[in-house]
Amino acid sequence: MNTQFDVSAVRSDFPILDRLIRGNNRLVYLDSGATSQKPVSVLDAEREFYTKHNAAAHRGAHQLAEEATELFEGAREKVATFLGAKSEAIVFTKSATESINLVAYSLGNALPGSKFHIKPGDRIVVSEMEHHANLIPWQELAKRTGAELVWFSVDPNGRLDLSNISDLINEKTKVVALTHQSNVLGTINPINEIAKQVRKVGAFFVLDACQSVPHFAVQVSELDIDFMAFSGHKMLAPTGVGVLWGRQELLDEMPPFLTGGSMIETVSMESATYLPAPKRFEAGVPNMAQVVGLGAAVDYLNKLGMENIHNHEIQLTKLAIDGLSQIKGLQIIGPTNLEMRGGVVSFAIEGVHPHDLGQALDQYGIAVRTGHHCAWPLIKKFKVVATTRASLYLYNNTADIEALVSGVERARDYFVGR
Amino acid sequence: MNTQFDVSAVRSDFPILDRLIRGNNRLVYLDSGATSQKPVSVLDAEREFYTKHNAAAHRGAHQLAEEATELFEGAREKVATFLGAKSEAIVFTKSATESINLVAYSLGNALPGSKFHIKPGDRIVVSEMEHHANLIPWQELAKRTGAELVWFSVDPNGRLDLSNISDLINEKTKVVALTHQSNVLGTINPINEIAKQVRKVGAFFVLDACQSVPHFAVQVSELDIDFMAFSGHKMLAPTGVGVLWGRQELLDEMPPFLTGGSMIETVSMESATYLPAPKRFEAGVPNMAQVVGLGAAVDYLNKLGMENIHNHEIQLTKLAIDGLSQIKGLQIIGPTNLEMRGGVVSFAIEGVHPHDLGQALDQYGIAVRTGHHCAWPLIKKFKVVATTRASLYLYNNTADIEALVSGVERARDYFVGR
Amino acid sequence: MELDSLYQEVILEHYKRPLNKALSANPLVQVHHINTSCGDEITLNLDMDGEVIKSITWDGVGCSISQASTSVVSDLLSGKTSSEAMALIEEFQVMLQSKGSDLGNEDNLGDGVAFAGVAKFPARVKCALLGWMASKDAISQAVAKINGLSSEEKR
Amino acid sequence: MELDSLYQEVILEHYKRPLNKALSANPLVQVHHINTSCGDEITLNLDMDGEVIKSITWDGVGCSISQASTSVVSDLLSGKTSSEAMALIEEFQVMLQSKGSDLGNEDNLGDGVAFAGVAKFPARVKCALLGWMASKDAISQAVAKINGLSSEEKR
Ligand SMILES: Cc1ncc(COP(=O)(O)O)c(C=O)c1O
Ligand SMILES: Cc1ncc(COP(=O)(O)O)c(C=O)c1O
Repeated sequence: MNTQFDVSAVRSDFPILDRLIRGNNRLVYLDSGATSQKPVSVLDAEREFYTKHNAAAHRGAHQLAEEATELFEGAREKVATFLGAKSEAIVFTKSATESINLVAYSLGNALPGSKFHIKPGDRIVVSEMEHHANLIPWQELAKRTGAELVWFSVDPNGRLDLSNISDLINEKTKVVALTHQSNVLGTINPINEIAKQVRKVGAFFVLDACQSVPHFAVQVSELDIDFMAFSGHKMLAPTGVGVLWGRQELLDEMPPFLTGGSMIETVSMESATYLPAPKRFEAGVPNMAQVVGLGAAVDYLNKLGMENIHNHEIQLTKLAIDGLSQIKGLQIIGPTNLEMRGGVVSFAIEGVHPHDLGQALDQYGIAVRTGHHCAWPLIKKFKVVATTRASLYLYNNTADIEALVSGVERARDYFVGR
Repeated sequence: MNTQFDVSAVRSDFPILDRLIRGNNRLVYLDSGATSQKPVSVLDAEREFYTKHNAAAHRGAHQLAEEATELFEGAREKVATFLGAKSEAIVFTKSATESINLVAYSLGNALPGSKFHIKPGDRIVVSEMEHHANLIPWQELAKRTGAELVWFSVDPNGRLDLSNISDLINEKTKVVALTHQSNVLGTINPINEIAKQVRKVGAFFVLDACQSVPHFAVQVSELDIDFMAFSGHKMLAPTGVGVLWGRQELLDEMPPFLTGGSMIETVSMESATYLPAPKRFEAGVPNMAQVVGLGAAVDYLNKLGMENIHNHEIQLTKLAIDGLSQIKGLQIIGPTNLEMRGGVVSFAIEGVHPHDLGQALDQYGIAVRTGHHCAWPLIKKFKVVATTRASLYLYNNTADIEALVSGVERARDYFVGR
Repeated sequence: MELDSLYQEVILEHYKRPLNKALSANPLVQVHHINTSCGDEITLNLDMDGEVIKSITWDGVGCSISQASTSVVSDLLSGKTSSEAMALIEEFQVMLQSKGSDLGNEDNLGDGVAFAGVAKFPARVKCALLGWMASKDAISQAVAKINGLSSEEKR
Repeated sequence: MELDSLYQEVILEHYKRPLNKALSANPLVQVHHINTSCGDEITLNLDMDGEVIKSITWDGVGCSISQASTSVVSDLLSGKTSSEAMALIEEFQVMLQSKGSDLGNEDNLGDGVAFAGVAKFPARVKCALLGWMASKDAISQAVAKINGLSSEEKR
């Protein structure tokens, strides 16, 4: 396997991997697409913040407040560097869900005449493979503004059908919101190819990067997009922190979303004026410890190298697809070739409901996710009730994949007989 | 002092209190109104979540997901019990700021015909002593809906002027949003007295409990209100978690705010239907570790007893007010009697700018906040540029207050001479 | 292996050969229930003979627990009066919410006691309840319908 | 005590007896700046004599750092050309953003070097810059005005 990547050293940084499950089974954690595990360095960074430097950032001239501010803003710089972005363009939120809602609400708050204003007849474009977090906020924005919601189809191989791109993205289109990598199929979408059409019509391109930023190098400078959202908890960081990156000139001009302390310029009883980004979008005492933890997570990822992480995952993905494909009655839902694809493998087995499969795997210590994976329209499209999903990360090893494949076989035998 | 309350035992639970500041000064932390320090038990609860049970709550049939769900929902029960509320009425947010914005946006999303709909001519009532977090969201809602924003005045003693209550809260009033305790003045407002008028006109009563819930027993069953917001980080809990309590029947009917995963009932490409509260308002993978930490914070507060905590703080507040009042040129901004008042003491000294005072105090190891405390209109009302604020919590002791009083004296001498 | 304590023989038996899984024509009441956390769905038809349940028939997709449990309830309640049926549903629900402490009374619940083990898996309780909650809903509707009819008849 | 390294004698001196703290009548340019993080405000008047700054006068409320610093800048820039003034403002700004490594050139900045210690207190840098940024703004406006006038005159 990958020589630059010592997975057993990596595993020793994740205390939870020593847990025993349902009796005496070692934990085989294949649910990182839902949330990742955390290395000790991230937990230590958070704890050190609380035990040495805790105070309200940006709100006090005392030493602790100064230190908290430096740690908080230092983490912003780390995240910015990680993405090839400017610090001022990094907005901290609680989650990708908030980040996407932020953009949708901000656009919805723009008044007629503003370039952000959405009106009846305008068009918002999504796809059939969106996570609910990148679908429902746009449904609601469309309802609030009278805009029309249209979407790309997904073909039977789990790829976006781009054949009607210039019908979908036309001069009426104001927003195109797509996922970078599908959390169900593993498909990676050709962003810059789509961006050409988005640019042509002058729409805003919003990228859901929840399943890409944690797994391979994403540089906003190389992506022709306007906004990008992701969550910390899927990339080794604590729960409760997300990121919105946006083009600086857009962020500075957009109407605010959450309002309150620390984002204002002046306030009277009647009205207020607002600071530029990122403060404009960070009302209230921020999730400081979680942001500091995210900074430590970025350090950890950088130390291993995103290239190495991606290669490692792809090798394991190949093993998983190859192994699972041998199982009778098993259908992979999503691309089976490794081109433009990440480490998420969904599947269905004839005669075995995913819930039962998941339960059996759990009994063997294997954690997968079953259900509609917050992408119900996609699951319906594939005409299954639900799927079982194994999603990989940097701490998984070949033994995990072997356990998965043999566990699925064993479960299949249990429910449908040999 | 209070015999049931052993402050030195309490202090040993807070590792940060051992920090030395600006050389060799012991930390005198008097900025808990901005954010509180955290006891070891809260930090341990978070860490244990990550190292033993971390998984996406409500999203998987595997053992870790089950455990994460139990811990997350268990914390909700703890918070509910703490407030005398039902679990289903506790919504977890990232902060009080989000909680208040949630209510404002949800009302703004209600369509004509709904009892939540706000329209031109309707009225929203706030007060001059609101924190920006409970002022600007209502300014913005008023602007979006065409409603009128009006406010209670604050009298020179720092109390709400209720003389025109029936003018302000009249049959046009849809929302009354007030703070329970002022974060600048320390004033505790007579909520149930005001609630009578709110009930008479059938408006919604939103309470900003950021400075009350951490400091004295607050039972929603005894308050005639509809919504209540507060932040975990001011009550010993981690950053990144807040609470919205609401009357169950209102929460279940109100339009959602953030949309995405885990809050849906059914989803198609065109539209979605939503679960009842609390899930309705908790889109996305939640801030699980922070919520678990908040549960541990509630345990800690319960162990000490809110009554004891309040008594302890009030005794220290008396010491502080008595000591500071002796200083030449010092004016307390806020009530000087201890009736309906909490442990926040703001003041101004002739000839010494609060920034300079705060800086000098910091040099002696004393952390206070200076500025407008996110309540700019209130500060302007008192015709000062800014104030210096000492805000107390359960870990403060008489030595802290003595340090404050002598520090202020020393600083005054430094800048204006004896 | 603990898996067997969840998937008792009788559950797998009902799953492989479900009872009453063919919708009756022209039912008195039809209900449609969804388990929103996973997408499992069932349609359930109820016919009554006066106070007595004549038949419960159903169709749907779901895991072995929800399918088997619906098979069991459809069989168990046939021939019972509506109030007997409601009491049994209540009894089953109590068992499933007991976290494993209530093993169920086989005299009353029949094959239903095989689901006692499910109570230890909180995420699966909803699966086991799907058919029972649909039955409860259908019976309430039927009772309301019959009372409505009879009060109309009285007029 | 470290407090003295921040509050140098000369700063307290300027704070207690600020220079030019009385607004001139009918200024060429008037600007109003606010430090949004604390609410400190100043109003600053600028008058030019051709290319040369004739006077900077001001009024406002603020901490000793912002008051003293405004006093210093108002004195330092009088008699300088607009481009000399802009260079000095730049030099002062660099010193304040150096986190304490740049102690400033007294030949250029005069009493301004007393603020070198402020650079070690990030929360106070904005206070020290308030009057300087207001001056910069006023000078730019004055230059634009004069150029506008002269180009109008040329027409
Ligand atoms: C009275 C009051 N309301 C609202 C807030 C806002 O809380 P947060 O910043 O945690 O959202 C605060 C604290 O900053 C406060 O003191
Ligand atoms: C593709 C995708 N988008 C959005 C989300 C939402 O992220 P979160 O729940 O952390 O807000 C997820 C994960 O749940 C995801 O996989």
